[in-house]
Formats: sequence, C-alpha cells, structure tokens
Amino acid sequence: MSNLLEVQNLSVKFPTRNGIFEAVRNISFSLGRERLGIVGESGSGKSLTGRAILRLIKKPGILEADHITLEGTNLLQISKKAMRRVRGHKISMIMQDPKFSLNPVMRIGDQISEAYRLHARASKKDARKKTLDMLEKVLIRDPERVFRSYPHEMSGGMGQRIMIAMMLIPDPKILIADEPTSALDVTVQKEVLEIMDDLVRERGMGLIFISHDLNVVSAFCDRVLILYAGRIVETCRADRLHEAKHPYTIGLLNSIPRLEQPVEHLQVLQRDTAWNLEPSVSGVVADGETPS
Amino acid sequence: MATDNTLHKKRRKRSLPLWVKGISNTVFTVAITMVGLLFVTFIIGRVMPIDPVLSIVGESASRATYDAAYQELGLDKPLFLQFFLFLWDIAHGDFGESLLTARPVGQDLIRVFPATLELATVGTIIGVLLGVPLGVIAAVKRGSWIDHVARVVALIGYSMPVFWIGLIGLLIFYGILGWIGGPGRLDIFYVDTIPSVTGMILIDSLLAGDIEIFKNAISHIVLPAGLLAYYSLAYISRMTRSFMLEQLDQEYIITARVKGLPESTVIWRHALGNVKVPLVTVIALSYAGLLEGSVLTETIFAWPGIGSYITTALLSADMNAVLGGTVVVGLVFVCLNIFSDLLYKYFDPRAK
Amino acid sequence: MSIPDACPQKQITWREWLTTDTPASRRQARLSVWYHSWLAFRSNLMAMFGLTILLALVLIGLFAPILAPQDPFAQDLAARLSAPGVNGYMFGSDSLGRDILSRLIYGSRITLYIVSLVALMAPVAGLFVGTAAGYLGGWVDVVLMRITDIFLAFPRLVLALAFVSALGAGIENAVLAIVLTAWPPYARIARAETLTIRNADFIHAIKLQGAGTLRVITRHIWPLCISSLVVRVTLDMAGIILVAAGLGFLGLGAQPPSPEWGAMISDGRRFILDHWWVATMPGLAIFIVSLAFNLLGDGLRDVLDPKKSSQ
Amino acid sequence: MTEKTETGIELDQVNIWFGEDEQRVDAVINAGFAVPPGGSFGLVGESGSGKSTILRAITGLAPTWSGNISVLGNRLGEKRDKEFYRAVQMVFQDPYASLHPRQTVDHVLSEALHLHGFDNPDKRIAQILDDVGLKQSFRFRWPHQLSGGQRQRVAIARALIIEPSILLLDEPTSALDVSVQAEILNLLKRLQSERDLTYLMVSHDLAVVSHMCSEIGVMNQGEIVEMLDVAALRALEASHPYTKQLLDASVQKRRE
Repeated sequence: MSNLLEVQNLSVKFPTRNGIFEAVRNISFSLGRERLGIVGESGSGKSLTGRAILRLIKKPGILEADHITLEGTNLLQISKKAMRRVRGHKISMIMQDPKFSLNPVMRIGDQISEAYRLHARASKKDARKKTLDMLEKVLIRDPERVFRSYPHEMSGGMGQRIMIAMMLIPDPKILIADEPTSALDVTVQKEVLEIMDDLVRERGMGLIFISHDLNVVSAFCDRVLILYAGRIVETCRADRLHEAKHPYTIGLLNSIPRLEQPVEHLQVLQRDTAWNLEPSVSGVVADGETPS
Repeated sequence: MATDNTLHKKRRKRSLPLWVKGISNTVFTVAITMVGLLFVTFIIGRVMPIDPVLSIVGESASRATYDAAYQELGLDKPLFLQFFLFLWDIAHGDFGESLLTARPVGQDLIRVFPATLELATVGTIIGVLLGVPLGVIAAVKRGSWIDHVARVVALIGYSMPVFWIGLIGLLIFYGILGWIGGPGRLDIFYVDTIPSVTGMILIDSLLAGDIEIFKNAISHIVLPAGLLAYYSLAYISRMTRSFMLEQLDQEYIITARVKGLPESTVIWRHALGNVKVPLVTVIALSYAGLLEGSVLTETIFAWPGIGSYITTALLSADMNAVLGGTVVVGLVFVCLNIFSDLLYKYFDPRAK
Repeated sequence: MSIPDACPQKQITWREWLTTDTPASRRQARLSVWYHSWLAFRSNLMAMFGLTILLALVLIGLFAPILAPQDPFAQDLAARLSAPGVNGYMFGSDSLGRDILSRLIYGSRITLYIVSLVALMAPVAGLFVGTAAGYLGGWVDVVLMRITDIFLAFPRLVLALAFVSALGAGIENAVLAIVLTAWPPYARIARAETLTIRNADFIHAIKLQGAGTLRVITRHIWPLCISSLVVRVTLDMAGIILVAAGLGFLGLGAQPPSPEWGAMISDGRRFILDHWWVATMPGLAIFIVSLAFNLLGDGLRDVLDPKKSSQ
Repeated sequence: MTEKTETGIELDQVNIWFGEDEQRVDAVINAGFAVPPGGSFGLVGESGSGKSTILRAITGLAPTWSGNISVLGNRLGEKRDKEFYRAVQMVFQDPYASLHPRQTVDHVLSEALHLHGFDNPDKRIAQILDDVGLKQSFRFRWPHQLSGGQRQRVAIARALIIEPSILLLDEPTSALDVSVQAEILNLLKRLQSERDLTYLMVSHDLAVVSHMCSEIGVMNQGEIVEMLDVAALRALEASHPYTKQLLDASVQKRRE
C-alpha cells in the first residue's frame, strides 16, 4: 500500500481578540488507497483539516505544516497556479449541503463540464458527452434533462449526486468528502454513499471521509482518526472501533442511542481537561505497511 | 431540514398558465401604483394656494367670466369625478397648458425629456462601467488600500451636495481652466443647427454626421454627466462590494475553487453571476436617482431638461407644468421598477 | 467554570465588571452589552471621527450666540464680499456684508432642527407600517405595501418640490415633504426584517407562551428592527441634509434672511467666479456634516448590524 | 381526575394544508393518534413528511387544518386560549434560532412567568435553572454566551417554567452533537418522570425516538403509514414497506 498523501504537523490558527486560537493542532496522518474517516464533534477541526489539504483556509486563518505531500510534491511549496492544477485535478472535495455548494444561477451541465474542460482541455462537445456519461455513472436517470436544469430544481439527494459527478469528472486521485450526507434523509443517505463508494473503489482513489457520525464512518471506512479539540486522540481500524481505548471515543460511542440495545439512561461523556494537553496521536501509516 | 414544510404533494387545478398570471399581476400592480401616484399629484394640485381660474382669466375678469372658466375647468364637479377627468386627460397625454410657455405641457415635456435622459444615461453608463469593477475589486481585496480608497470615494460621493460641487466644477474647469464647455448643451451658435431626431444631441449629431457638434456636445456634457456618474459610481460600487462579499462567503465559491478554477473565473463568472441578479435593481434605482438628481444638476448647468423645466415652472407658479413634470418623472420611476423586476426574473432562474 | 460571584465588588475594576461573561444582574447584563458595542465602535477610527464632528455640531448649535463673532443678520454694505481674513471676517462676508462664519454657526441650528425632525418622524412611521404589514400579513400587508410603493415610486426631490410649491416655501413644509418621501424605505426595511423574524422559532416560542400580537411586535420584533433602522437613518441623514439644502438652494426651504446653508450657496452662486468663498464655505459645511453622518452610519453598521457590515 | 383528562393529546382525521385552491398543498393527510397523559408518542419521518407540521397545527402555528384535535379532553378550535398555552409547550429544533438574540436568560424566563401571572419569579427561575441543570450564574447571560446544549436547556426551562402538562418536542437534539444529545435526552427523560409530562416528539432519527417514546408513528408523504410500539420497532417487526426501508437504512449503516 503506497501513500498518496502525507500530512505532517498540520496546524490551523485563527487570530482572535484574546490571542491565537488553534483550531487544528499539529496533526499528522497519511492516506493510501483507502477510505480514511475523520470523526469529531463540531469544533473539533475536522472540516478545517479537509480544507487545509486543499489550501483553502480563508484569511485571517493561518495554515502551517511541516509538509503536505501529494505524490512526492509538497503542496505548501508550490505556486498558487500549480495548486489550482492540484485542486480538482488531483484532489476534489464534496461538501455538506448541495443547496449551498452548487452555483444557483448556473446550469448544472455547465457547472460539471467547467472543471473537465479546464483540466482535460477538452472541447465543449467532448465535455458535454463526458458530463452526460458522468451523470449516468451517478445513476441519474435523465442526464439530458438534468444537464439543462438549475440546482434549485433538484432534490438534496440528486444535488449530492451531481456534486459527486462534478468532483469526479477530472478523475482525481483523492476525494475529500466533508459530511456529504448529513444534510440528506436517511433513506437517501445510503444511496448516495453507495454511489460514492462504488466510484471511489472502481477508480482506486483515496477517500477522506469527514463526519460527525461514528456509525456511518465505522460502516463505510477502512481506518478512522478521532479528532478532539483540534488533535487526533486516537486512530484505529474502522471495523474495530468498538475496541477503541481512548475515553473520549468510548464516551462518544456510548452516548449514541441504539435501536437494538435499549438503555434507560444514555451514558454522558465526561470531558477531561487533560485531553487538551495530550500530544496528538500520529495517523501516519508508513509506505508498504498495513494499518494495524 | 430546518422545517418540515417541504411541500410534496401538489394538487393543482390549472386554470391559467403561470406566466399569464404573472403578467396580469404585474399589470395590476403597476396600474394601482400609477393611479395612486396620480392621485397624490392630483391632491397636491388641489390644495395649491394658487387659484387656477384666476391665473387663466386674470385678476380683473368679471364674475361671469370667472364662473364660466370655473365650470370649464370642471371645478364645480365632485372631487372624485374631477380626479377621473384628470386621469382621462392624462391617459390622453393631456397635461393642460403651461402658463410659462403657453404650449401644451405634454409637448414641452416631450421636448425637454430627451435632454435629461441623455444626461442620466451617460452618467449611469459611466457609473456602471467604473462602479461595478471598483466594487468587485474592493470586495475581493477587502481591507486593502484599494478597498479603503473605494470606501472614501463612495463616502465623499454620498456626502457632496451636487449643486455645490457643480458650481465649484464650473468655476474651476470652465471659469479658470477653460477646459470644458460652459452651461447648456451646446455652445450658443451650434444650438438648433442639426435636425432633432431622438432629441439627444450626442446621437443626433452622429446621425447628422457632424463631428464638430458632437465634440462640442461632449465638452458640455462631460462635467454634469461626470458628476452624476460619480454619484452613481459611489452607490453602485458600495452595493456591488456588499453583494460580492456576501457571495464570496457562499459554499459554491469554495466548490468553484475546489474545481481548480482560476481566481478570475471564480470571481467574475461565479460570484458576479450571482451578484448581477440584485445588481440589476440597484442600477435601476441609481438610474432613477440620476433622473431625479437632474433637478439640481440641470439648474446649475442650465441644462434644458425636465429638472430645469420643473424648477422654472415652480418658481413662476406654473402648476400644470409642475404636475405634468412630476407625473412623467413618477411614470419613469414606475417603468424602471417594472423593467428591473423583469430583468431580475430573467437573470435569476429561481424566480421563474 | 467557577463563577466569581462571591468576589468582593471593589476588587474588580469597572472594566472587568463590564466585560464579564457572567453578569449577575439585569443591569450588568445590559450595560455590558452596551460597553461591548462601544468598544467595537471605538476601534473604528472613521466612525469616531464622524461622531466627534456631530457632537461638535450639536455644541456649536447650542452655544451659537457665544461662539459667533458677530450677529448673523447684521449687514455691513461697506464691507460686502470681503475675502476670508479681510476686515476681520475669518470666512469672508457675503453680498450684504454679513459675516459668513457667524451665519454658518447659526445655520447649524437649522440643520440640526431639520435632521432631528425628520429622524423623529420618518423612521417611526416606517417602523409602524413595516412591522404591521410584515407581521400581520394578508390584506393589511397588501394595502400598506401598495401605499408604500406609491410613495416609493415618487422621486423624492420632485415630490418635495411639488409639495412645497403647493403648501408654500418654508422649513416646516420642507421637512414635511422630506418625511413624506423618506418613510417608505424604512417601512420596506422594517417589513423585510419582520418577515425574516416572523417565522423564527423564538417568535413562535413567545407566541406559544401566549403573548398577544401587540406584545410580539413591540417587545420582540421592534428591538430587532431598530438596530438596522438606526443604521439606515444615520446614513440617510446625510441624504436628508443634502435634500434640505437642495430645497434651500432652489429657494423653497428656509427663507431669507435665515442663514440656511443651501440658501447661502444659492446666494453665493451669482459671485462664484469672483468671490468663490461665498458659495464655497457653506458648501464645505454641508459636506462635512453630511460626511460625518455617513462615517457614523458606516461605523454603527459594523457594530449593530454585523451581517450587513459589508456595504 | 375525571374522564376529561383520559387523553393527553388526541388527533382524529386531521388534514393540514398550505395555500388555497390551485396553490393548495396537502402537508398532512388524515392523521390520527392518541397519547395518554404521561405517555410519550414519537412521530418519525424524513424531511417533508409532515411530522413537524402536525406539531405546528396543534400549537396553532399552521393555520389551515380540518378534523379533530383535542388536548386534555378539550377540542381545539381556531384560536388557542391562555389556558391551552399553560398546558402545552414546545421545544424547537435549533436552539440557535429559538432564543431571542437580544434577551437574557432571565428576560426569557421572567416574561413567560409574567404572561401567565406567576408570583415569586426569582424563586421560580432559580428552581427551574436547577431543574434543567444550569448554574445560577447563567441567569443573566445572553444567548451568544451559551453553547448549543446550554441554549437547549434554556429552551426547555422556558417551556417548563409555566408548569405545562404536555411538551411537544420538535427534533430537540438534531442540531446538537451526539454527546450533548445524550445529555439533553437524559434531561428530558428525567423531567418527564419527575413532572409526569406527556411528550409528543418528532424526529428523523429512529434510535432517538425509540429511546424516548413507547409508541411510534411512522410518517411518509403526509401520511402516518404505520403505528407500532417500541418493542416491535426494536424487533424490526415492521409491516409497511416504507418503515422497513427506514429501519433498514437506520440499522444497516452501522453494520455492513
């Protein structure tokens, strides 16, 4: 297993009135051709981690890292122009709510083909054909009609399929999915996740799956990083999540009500201030090594 | 998922196509607004301290002449009937006769309106061409020196009395430097030398192929139009900036960046594409503002447009002319509103 | 999260007391919000500059008799059209030999008078109409908004002109005309604001507590509309000053010999080529005051209306 | 007491719609269920299924409905009176939207007391803060000084301070993190047993609803397609295909 991406000592900081706030604190991890889950509660820094990889931290936020290496190039050292080649072409991202993440005044077809035309330098006609193909791959029944439609005419599930099509059309190596289904209904969630999963596997891509939902992540990923207050407190194989050792992870797991295992009272997570001081656990898996 | 109101089952008895309803709605709204506007104008005309009969028949007229004129004007009829007669007349383009020019007010308005239109249009075009890019750049480079400059430029624009800065401008550029033509639309010996087709000299002179007159007209319009443009620029650039900032914060902008699009495409295609929807309304408002601002500007520059017409009429108590002018400016306002509504619907797919 | 409730009061400075996260009384909670707004406002240099100018204007208006070097109406035909500095006229004298500086100082009273009258009437009318229309909806909304649209369709200055010409020139009529054209935008803003608030859960919540319509509007909706109205009013005051001065300039506002700034410009217009100061001084005064309102409004927007601070 | 209070909430053949004539959209079709006093009933469904609309119709926030709704044995008409609001309170989904941004906790709670003419506000406020697990020092805080969980506690305090017997819960935890959700759900459970409250809860999360409620109605496209008790739900004994689909989606995502 070779690593597509390696992140070393990543921090994201925001200056505030009361000094600097560190939203992500010195985290390191790697991504192979695998599905890596990043789990945490709101404010744990999971979304910022995703955006930091694409160097999309808005001012006045500060992004620092020893390196973020994609196939041997340090993304922090390349020019803005080169970074744009990386975005979309090598790394893509799907965001939470298609209602906001699609441009409301542009036709869906134009939005999807735009990226392809840019990265593949394809003609308008080729791009159109490719776009329609891609829409079909995300199981949209009437691609021609959807191509001409505007985002507001689509349901949430359709919108998210369109996002997937749009982000996968330039054939990137890595897909970052930032809470891709938390704005969707449960029955639709499954469909969308399956479509995404199939396409990612088929293309041998690396997937970073960011979510607050431990259930989804454990079902859907190979390996999980658990973030707390900007740091990785634990990393483990997704199917062994129930064997997690850190009190935070255990507390999180136990606080979820379960249909099959009724309890009178849910366990409440007792936060320990010591967690804030622990060093971040490394999520790096060395090349060639299989995750334990 | 905020509320559960997503509506799923639509039971529709379609009687009329939606667009027919839309248009008939618009027409109805416009009609109501127009009638209301005319009503207010009518009331203003009625509460005037000036006796319209006296101003026609003169101070020394006999009682009989006075009464005859009184009835002729329909003043003996009930107020609301008078209002309908007033509406009827206006619907036929009859605004009565001007005391000052002794011509029908309608004809006067047709004569003076193009001058105002020309001034405001040139002003708006310059204002949009400079204001939109300035606003966009200020938003993109928020907090930079260019943003501050744009802010100061706009604040000064908001704060400057147009009649004063016009005077100062005339003093400096015409009186001292002599760079531009003075008051009026043309130098005096060019006036009425070309046939009036559109009433807008810049266009008429080009139609007549007379470059000399065109240049002269430019030298006259440059200062007043430049001033109006400045006001329009101040407003449009601020609004553009604010809309842009709002859009640049949206998620779809991140999507566009994730796709690897160059910043220029992200800004000018994606963000501005969304900004142009509300911007249409702003530009229409600004245009209307310039038409109105012409009242003062035209006074300063002796520009023979509707603004000068109204003020001159006002100072000589020529009520028909004042009311006619007010109605026409009001009409133009209403039309601009409708036009911007239609454009809005055209630009925003969600509004259809 | 230990709370310094028990701390003896004297050990805490006023500043700490005001900036605490754990206010211990209603008064402290309210004051600390005001104090935080003030801190935010204070850091905005331009807004502070505007506020200073306006405070100075109020003081000048209050103490005009003490500050003015001369009687604003005293004519001295021998010293007419003196340049600034000549004959002891710091800003020069006008065509009747009156001291321009003294006239400017007294003119500030007229400006303040107009501004405060308009600021008291137009936004209040707009707030009533807008919140009623927005909250009650239905035919009330349709009727009120139709009326608003009609007044909005009127060009402000032109309507003011027609109005003043009908009622006669003078400050009060000018103010009335301005108010008549100034309220519709406030009604629009208040309505738009109400529409977004109306369906907020916190309004539903108070309705579910059994609060009546009047209470919901006055206690829950107004406080939220008022801050955006205050911002808008402050910014509009600049425009109001300009319209009032414009009316004065056209001879339809304050009547001579009243030292209204717009009328003073009109007076100086005839001498603009040779005696520039007569028109320039009052013009500058209008510009500065109007700029001050704009700066203040801009700053207030940042504090009161962070969402729209971008405009 | 008497027969009158045999039911907490009862709905019979309730239709709710928005708009009229051509624009009419039916949000809830022929809904009916009953919640006994002290019981807890859950409505589960996806967005647009009409579940929140039912709550809004009960409270009078959705204006156009037909059928019978009765609360504590009283049939509801067009208008709700003070007595109704004394008896029925609601907790909303998003604690960031359900507190007035310009009112302190104290203000919110005092106003509720004032509206219903309660005496001794200081004592009552202190008591309710205690009950919902907020420290006394929170009394004069502004909403922006509170976290999501704390805000939801304030919202619960606001609902309970006037001592209602019925609490409507509109997705009370879906905007919160799971660990905070657990705290709020525990709180709601404790308060129900302490105060003998009747709960009508709406949620999209089957697990949350089955944790809180003994009887569950599944809604789809405006209709209650199936009613089952929590034991049947936990045993995955659903008969309606939509319920099965929902169960499948809820359970499967953690299996694979």
